[in-house]
Amino acid sequence: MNHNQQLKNLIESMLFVADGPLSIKAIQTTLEDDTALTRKQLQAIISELQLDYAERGVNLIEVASGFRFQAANEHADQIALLWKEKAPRYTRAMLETLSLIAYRQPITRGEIEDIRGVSVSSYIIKTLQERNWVKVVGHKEVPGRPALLATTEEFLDYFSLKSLAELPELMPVSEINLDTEQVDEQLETAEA
Amino acid sequence: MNHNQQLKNLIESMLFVADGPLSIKAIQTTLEDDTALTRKQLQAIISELQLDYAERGVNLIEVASGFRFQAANEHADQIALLWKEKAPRYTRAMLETLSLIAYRQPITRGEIEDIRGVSVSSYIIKTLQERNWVKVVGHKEVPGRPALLATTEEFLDYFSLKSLAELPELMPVSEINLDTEQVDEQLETAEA
Amino acid sequence: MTTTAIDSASQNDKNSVLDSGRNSELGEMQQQVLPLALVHGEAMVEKPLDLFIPPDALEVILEAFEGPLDLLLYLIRKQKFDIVDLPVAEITHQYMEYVDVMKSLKLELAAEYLVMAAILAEIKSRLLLPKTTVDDEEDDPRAELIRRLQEYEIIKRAAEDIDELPRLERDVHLPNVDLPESYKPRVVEAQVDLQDLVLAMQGVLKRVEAFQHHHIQRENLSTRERMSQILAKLKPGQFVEFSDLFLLEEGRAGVVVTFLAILELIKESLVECVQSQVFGHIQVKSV
Repeated sequence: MNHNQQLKNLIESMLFVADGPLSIKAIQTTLEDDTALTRKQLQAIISELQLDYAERGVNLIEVASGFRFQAANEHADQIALLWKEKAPRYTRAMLETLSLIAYRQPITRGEIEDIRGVSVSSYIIKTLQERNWVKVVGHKEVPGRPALLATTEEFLDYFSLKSLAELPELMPVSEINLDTEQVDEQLETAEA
Repeated sequence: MNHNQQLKNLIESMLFVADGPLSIKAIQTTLEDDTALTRKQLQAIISELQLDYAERGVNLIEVASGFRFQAANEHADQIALLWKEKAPRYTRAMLETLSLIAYRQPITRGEIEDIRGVSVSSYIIKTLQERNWVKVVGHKEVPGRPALLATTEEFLDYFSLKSLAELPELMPVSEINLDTEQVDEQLETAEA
Repeated sequence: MTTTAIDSASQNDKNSVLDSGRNSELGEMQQQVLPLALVHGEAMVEKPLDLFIPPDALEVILEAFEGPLDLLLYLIRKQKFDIVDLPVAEITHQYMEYVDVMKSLKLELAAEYLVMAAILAEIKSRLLLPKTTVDDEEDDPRAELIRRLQEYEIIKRAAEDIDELPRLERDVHLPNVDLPESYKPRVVEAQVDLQDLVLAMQGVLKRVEAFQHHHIQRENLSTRERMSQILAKLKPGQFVEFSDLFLLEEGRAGVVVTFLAILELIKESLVECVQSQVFGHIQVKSV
């Protein structure tokens, strides 16, 4: 390895290891004891490195305060998989809303609110729609033409159901021998 | 860019961006939704990357818990200049305790004390555990059921080792000679 | 114990100090040390006498030992003794001198140093006893001590070797590559069991039943009845004043029933309420 190659490697190391972007000036200062590198020479080395990495998984890019390596843009999504952020567990309100949509579809938000006795937040409907479990299948011909909500194929897939008919049968209310406390408990643990 | 090249770039990005070494398994798990990559294919891509970086400013090396990029050895001194902060130094007590755990694991604190001839402070054990270098792997079936200590993968990673087998060999008893040169040296390093 | 004290006793001083320590004149030195020990700072390093050990310097030296085994190894080395043929009498003598100095300096003398002194004394006394059995190695009272010294020496070297290994932070530097700005963490959706869903639905049904039960008993019938009455009052497409629907002579209970009935009608989309301006009259019409 010749001297130039060594110098280039060193600068490459520095750029990789630095805490933040490195300016030409910062590199020059760090190296000045060992090499008398002009700004121009340094610039040339950096251009060379940029070219080396143009087609690789990391690129050498210039930002306001200098140069730094960063992961190539096109992989950002997949790399992000390494940082899976766990969504919070579904709340009782979310589960009840989803179950009403599943068992009583098509159903309007107002109807869900009537049955549950409390208002249903837009966030809940939005979350269920974003997960592709719930979709709008039409509008009820009443004032305001509220959206009629129904479950999707993805919903069935997630729960390994071939059709809605495979949803577990609900016990007649009179036969629900779980006392309410138990149900609440179970729901709470589900929410925890 | 063909598919293989893209995949290689992606894995390269992942290795660069990850918080710690990535095992083949971890890469496979992260990518499994998108690609059906066999262990062998992945190994081949990593070997290719190792070759690509063999002569560069950073190298792809294997440690206990997987693969990681690190600045090429020959630049370590100059790179250290980028940091004003000094790396932590470890006392002899700490290093001797760590060595005993590394070479004689699993070992109890009492056994360490017997060999060193002095008591081991709780602080040392706590520090080693907090650094994730040492963990309790069980309890010895003797009165008091003392904890059995062993080293972790992080310990090996920290010292760039793939396995315990790569630890420096212990001096054979027959070679314990008593040249005087070492004596003053010992005091100097201990005091420094 | 301050760093200034370490600095004041230069490296060379320490070495010469050790050499003088080896000359086994510690007893004499102590006598010289004592008056000086009252004075702190420069006085102690100002004019070292031939065999004088500045107390602080000695303290540093003694603290450099990791324990009695380490100190013994040091003494053995310094005297070029053969570890497998340990001259116990001599080594004990030197060891005790160091321990005495530690005591005189009021160092927190670890119990381990005294235990070792006792072990050495015991070995010495056993060696002095007339031999009653064949002199094989197993029977050598030094054997156990030598084994311990060797074991400690091995681990001491191992610790030095580990310290030399290239390590993160000091010798190995990791790249610090960021993701592009556009990166958004991928969220792993919450897991839901079918069981959760069924349970939620049962919960809703049970609550609804309890709720209805309650209402049927108290007012549902009267509300239903009033709903029909209101609907009858309304002609399709024609607005009626909201307030006209109430009959004040019915009192508070009647007003509440009418109000609930209107709400129920609105909820079931059977009537519509319109207020053309803020604070204006509310008009009701059937849908």
